[in-house]
Amino acid sequence: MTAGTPKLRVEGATKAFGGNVALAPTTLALRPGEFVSLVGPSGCGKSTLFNVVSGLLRPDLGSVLLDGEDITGTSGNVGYMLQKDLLVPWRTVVDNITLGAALTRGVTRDDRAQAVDFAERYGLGGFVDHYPHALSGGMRQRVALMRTLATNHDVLLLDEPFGALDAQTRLEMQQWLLQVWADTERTVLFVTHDVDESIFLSDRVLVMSPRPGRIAAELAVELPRPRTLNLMTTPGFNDIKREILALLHARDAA
Amino acid sequence: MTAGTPKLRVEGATKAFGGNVALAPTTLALRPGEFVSLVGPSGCGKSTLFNVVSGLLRPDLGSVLLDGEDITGTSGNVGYMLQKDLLVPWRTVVDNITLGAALTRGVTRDDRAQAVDFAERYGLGGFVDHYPHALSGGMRQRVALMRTLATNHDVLLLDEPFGALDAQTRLEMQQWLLQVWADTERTVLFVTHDVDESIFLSDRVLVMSPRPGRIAAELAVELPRPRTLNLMTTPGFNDIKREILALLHARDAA
Amino acid sequence: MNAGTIIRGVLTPVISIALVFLVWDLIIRGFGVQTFVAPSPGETLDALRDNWSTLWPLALETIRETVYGFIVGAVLGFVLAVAMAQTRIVQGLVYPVLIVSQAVPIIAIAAPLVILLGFGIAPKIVIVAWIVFFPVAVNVLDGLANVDRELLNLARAMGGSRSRVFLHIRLPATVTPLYTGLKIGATYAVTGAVIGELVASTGSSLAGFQREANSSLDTPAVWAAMLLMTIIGIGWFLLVVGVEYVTTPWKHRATHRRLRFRATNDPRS
Amino acid sequence: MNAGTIIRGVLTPVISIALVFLVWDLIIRGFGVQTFVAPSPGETLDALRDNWSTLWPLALETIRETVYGFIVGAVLGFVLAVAMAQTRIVQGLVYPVLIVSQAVPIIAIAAPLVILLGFGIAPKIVIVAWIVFFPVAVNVLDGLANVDRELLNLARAMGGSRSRVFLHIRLPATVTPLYTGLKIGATYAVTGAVIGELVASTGSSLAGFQREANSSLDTPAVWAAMLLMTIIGIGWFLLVVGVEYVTTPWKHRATHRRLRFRATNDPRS
Amino acid sequence: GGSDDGSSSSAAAPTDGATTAPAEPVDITLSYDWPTVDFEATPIVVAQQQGLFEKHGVNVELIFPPDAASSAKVLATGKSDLALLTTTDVAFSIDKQLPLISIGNYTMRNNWGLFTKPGVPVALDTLKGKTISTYGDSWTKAMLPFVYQAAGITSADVKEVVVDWDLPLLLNGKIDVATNTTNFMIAGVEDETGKDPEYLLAAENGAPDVPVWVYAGNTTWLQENPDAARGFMAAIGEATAWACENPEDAATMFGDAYPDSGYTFSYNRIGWTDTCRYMQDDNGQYFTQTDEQWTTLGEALKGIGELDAVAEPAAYYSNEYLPAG
Ligand SMILES: Nc1ncnc2c1ncn2[C@@H]1O[C@H](COP(=O)(O)OP(=O)(O)OP(=O)(O)O)[C@@H](O)[C@H]1O
Ligand SMILES: Nc1ncnc2c1ncn2[C@@H]1O[C@H](COP(=O)(O)OP(=O)(O)OP(=O)(O)O)[C@@H](O)[C@H]1O
Ligand SMILES: [Mg+2]
Ligand SMILES: [Mg+2]
Repeated sequence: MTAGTPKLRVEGATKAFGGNVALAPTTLALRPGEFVSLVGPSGCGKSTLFNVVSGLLRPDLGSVLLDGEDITGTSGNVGYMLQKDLLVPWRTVVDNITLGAALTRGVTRDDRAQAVDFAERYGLGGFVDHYPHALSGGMRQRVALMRTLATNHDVLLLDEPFGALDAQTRLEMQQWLLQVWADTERTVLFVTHDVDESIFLSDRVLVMSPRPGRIAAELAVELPRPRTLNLMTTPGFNDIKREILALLHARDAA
Repeated sequence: MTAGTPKLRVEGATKAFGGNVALAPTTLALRPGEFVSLVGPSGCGKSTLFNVVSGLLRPDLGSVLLDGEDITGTSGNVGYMLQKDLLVPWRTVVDNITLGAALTRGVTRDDRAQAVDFAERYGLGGFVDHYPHALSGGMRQRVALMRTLATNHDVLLLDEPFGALDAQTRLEMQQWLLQVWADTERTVLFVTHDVDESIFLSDRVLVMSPRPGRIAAELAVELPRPRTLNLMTTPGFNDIKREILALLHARDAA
Repeated sequence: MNAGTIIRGVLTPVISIALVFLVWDLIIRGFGVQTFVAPSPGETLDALRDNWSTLWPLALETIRETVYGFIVGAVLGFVLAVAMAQTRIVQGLVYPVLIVSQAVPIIAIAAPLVILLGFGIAPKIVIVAWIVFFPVAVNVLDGLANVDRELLNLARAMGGSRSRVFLHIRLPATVTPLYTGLKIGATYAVTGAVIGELVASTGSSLAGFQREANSSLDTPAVWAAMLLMTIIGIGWFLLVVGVEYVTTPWKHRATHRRLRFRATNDPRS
Repeated sequence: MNAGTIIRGVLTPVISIALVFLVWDLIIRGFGVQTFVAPSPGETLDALRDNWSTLWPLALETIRETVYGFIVGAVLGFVLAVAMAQTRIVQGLVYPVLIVSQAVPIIAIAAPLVILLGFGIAPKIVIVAWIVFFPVAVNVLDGLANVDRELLNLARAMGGSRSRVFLHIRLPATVTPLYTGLKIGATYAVTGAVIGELVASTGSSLAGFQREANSSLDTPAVWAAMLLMTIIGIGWFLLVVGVEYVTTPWKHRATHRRLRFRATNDPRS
Repeated sequence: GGSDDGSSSSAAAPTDGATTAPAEPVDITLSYDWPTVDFEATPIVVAQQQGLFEKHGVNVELIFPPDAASSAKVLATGKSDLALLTTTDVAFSIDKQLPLISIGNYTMRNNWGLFTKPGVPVALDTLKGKTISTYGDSWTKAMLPFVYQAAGITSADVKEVVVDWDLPLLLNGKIDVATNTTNFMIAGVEDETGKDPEYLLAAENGAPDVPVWVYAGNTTWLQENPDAARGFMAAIGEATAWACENPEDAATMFGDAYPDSGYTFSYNRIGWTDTCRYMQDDNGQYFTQTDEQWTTLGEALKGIGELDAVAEPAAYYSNEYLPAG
């Protein structure tokens, strides 16, 4: 792997269900450690793209490359997280975090130690032996993200991870995610419907067009890091937001 | 009733659950035809206030006045709508819209005609005989709002009505609500966690403080109507948003 | 209903039942089981045909017992569930009794019932009702408990009286669990009627026919009666399934046909 | 467990059962029912005490039959559900057979079973299993069908093999419905064993004792046996409830005790 | 012989013992000793068909109890006026103070015994190690010990199984020996196989020769309707005598009355014919009961612990209602 190889590369990936094209040929590349958001109308194929990258779906055409290696149609190569936390109710926090290990090779003492370490570090220290039902929505999403981190994949696919949280918790989680991301140096592809969120988190925002989905525009977010909530009402932020909203709501704009 | 009488007046309403004060003494007044939003952190007592106004809860202290008349603790005086659409699965769209009549006095031919009329007028003309399961989330929320309108109360309490919708649908619904509101000249009290939404819709935004909840600040939104999405990225809008965010996140602001 | 649904809904069960008969036949032939021990499907069907004129009136009587008992049980279960749903205390007190009632071996209470209630249809109705009321009560109670709290609050906020909220919200919400309970009850109802017939029949009955056939070692006739009982049970089950389908259009149809109303009120017409 | 839970969980059922006995007593006294028709609770309990040394060994035998049949039925139902969950076709073919199996009046198949299997424990096991497997199969199948699709996708995306996903996701998801099925099965299991005993048993049995007592017109002893059968059924039900409570801590506890692990790994220690 | 007590009828209206037909026949409900009908009902059927009941001023309806042990309860609760019962039923009923009393023997002798398949001999010295079926009833429980004693064995030397219906199990080889009465077992085996079973009559192998079945009445009803009871017995007496002289015709008559009974003509004929062998005592007498038969039975039941005390013979029976002559 040379220095210039993208961490993740999707090369002309296409997917149709029946005669219904969910994803038109799509190409994108993420640099190592980059944080990229995808926004686009409902049903434009964002989750389909994620399913292709994660190996759950095999694309009709095109390929997925991780560190330059073809991983098309194989699963277990990237971390994946969804809007629903999908915690397993009968496993404690630490057992949920180590679920990836249980599903692939069996949980070791080290996996447990790492899971406890994650929990301690990111605000769940007192809850490692709790069952999910005893946690709040925000805490559950934290556990879900730690589970994704614990698989130790360099690339994380986060599909509207905060979509179900209330606005306040959501803002807290965004800041927390940035902290985790900075610590662990992962490469993140992030889907959201919240334009503020996409700008606040990302290095780049990709805007997808309605069906059949493809990447219609790409906006670099050259705002300083670390970012705080104040950023959201700065003119620079606002300019990007206006641009994205215009792209998304071309038809609605008066 | 004199011209100056507020449509709705809450006078020092207070509510505690056990020793837990959910709502500190709260006073507010809505002019006829006014659109007022309430924002505030989770658990600050917004829904409790709504329950007091709708008569579901009797306040420990204070009173609720509608057109100057005391309605404290009596239900059936205002329209009420929640984040969950709460449509009744075994009733068709038109039967859901007339649910209020069924629950109070029996559905008449006129109620049906009015319900069909609402549905036709607000984009559900082809769906009057559909069951809720055959509708999309946005359509279901429209039906829920029409059900609220069909009770023919002057005051509508809307508790995060669009909280469960995706961002695109949400923007559409906001514009649709403004249209319905303009048509029907109701007085609206609206709860949301989305600051953009509160500004976009309202004549005034009330910001509540964390527990025990009370109204900490009031901001007039003197932006022109009718409003379009473009408004959201104007400096005037942004100024109000900054102010509200500052009030909400005093502790987070860096 | 499209072709796929028809295949899944009708053809598969038919094939499935055919397979049961095939396996039954193979067992009888394969192990060389004598007819008086257990007859083959063919012998059983022959016996069913030969005894049809005797069996059919008896089957009608069994159906009558099943229907009455089923109705009594369903109503009782429903009323009990509604009563239990009113207060936690009543529920706490009645629920254990429900469970105990089902743990009582029903064959053991049948004889005392006959002595108390006589030889008519009464003890059979009690036994069938005893079996049917339980799944109905448990399921309806579940349904009532799971009505969305927020929906109930909304209905009250709309000014709905207790009785109207019950009528328009809580009651319709019990329909689905009610049918679940009725389907379970239907499957077991005939067994109840048969137990009742076994212990209390002045005249002849399906169970009596079976016992007599058994005494005279006419095993094919015994099995023919058993087959007929099973068919009645399945028929009853299917009837409930059919009634459910027709009375709950919102589960499988997008729209409700309201032709009369549309014709006079549709502004587009 | 706080005081309120204890009252609701233990005291209410006890009061409730006491009320049953009271009502029973009132009926017997109120209507002047003679002892030989139906005894009062007091007479029944006296008979239970007087015959205890005879009844207890018989009860143990009934419990043995119930336990074996229960285990066979539960395993069979579980395996069947897992098999059915694999493909729509298998499910479509097997499901109707399940329903038919329950519509067969069980008392009608008991006699042929004895001829086929003899007087030992085998026919009782078959009958108990026949009753128990159905709720287990139906509930577990339901549980398997309702595992969150997205969770299964996620598990696959994590690189989980089919067998590991089954072991860690699908299998644990059946625990709750499995217990629901087992509780229903437990309530009816004793009835199954008693039916088996009635048709034939080696030497004495609880059902045999009951028949003998009946033939010597000792009605209190008949009811004592019936009470004992019911108690066994309820005991079995409560045992399942208890096992469920202990084995599913995530339903009622906030945390899992993992003392060994915490002691060695807690960075704060 | 018989009871000369007579006190039980002293309160009733005096009669001269001969029954005369009143204008209105008295309705009588008779509870059978078994949940379903069989050839033991032949005398009742014959009396009904030949108008003998009407002739003696009664009208009889036959009903069937929920189980074999409940006929006595049906009688005692007044749901029937008369009943066909086993003598053990009567013994236990008196012990439990049920208001009923035996008014006439159905059979006069004990036809209970041990049965094996055709061609498989049964003898006292071959019982050891055999599987023996019983119905779990008190009669069998009372009689078996006598047979075991005669054979010099105990119940531990055989394998007793309790069954619901012995014939298929016997013919199928699942049991070696069935316990039953001759009329039912011979009829069943002969009807099914065309051959006679081998059997060993208990009364000839250590067991007391006491009647198995009796007619019994509810005491209250008897006190109020002594003439009807006598009328009933008189009609039954004539019907029994005729039916035992014409077993073929009687069996045909039974088959006509209960066409759906499930039994063949030959089964009914064989069974009834065998029943007749036990219906008269050595003097050719029907019905008449003795103190001795009840004392013997009571002692036998006491011997196996089924009864705590044997009552006075008069508590069990009365010959008061027997037809004159
Ligand atoms: N398994 C499937 N079978 C058939 N059609 C599918 C399937 N998965 C997705 N689709 C269709 O493909 C299109 C894209 O769906 P996708 O879930 O990728 O959209 P999305 O951008 O994630 O939408 P949202 O923002 O609502 O999550 C939609 O029209 C959807 O109905
Ligand atoms: N019925 C109740 N019993 C006890 N406590 C209650 C009840 N209803 C609300 N509370 C408490 O009162 C406080 C205010 O709740 P409320 O639902 O009004 O908040 P909210 O502002 O609507 O929050 P959210 O934004 O999450 O909807 C919370 O602490 C809540 O736990
Ligand atoms: Mg998606
Ligand atoms: Mg709220």
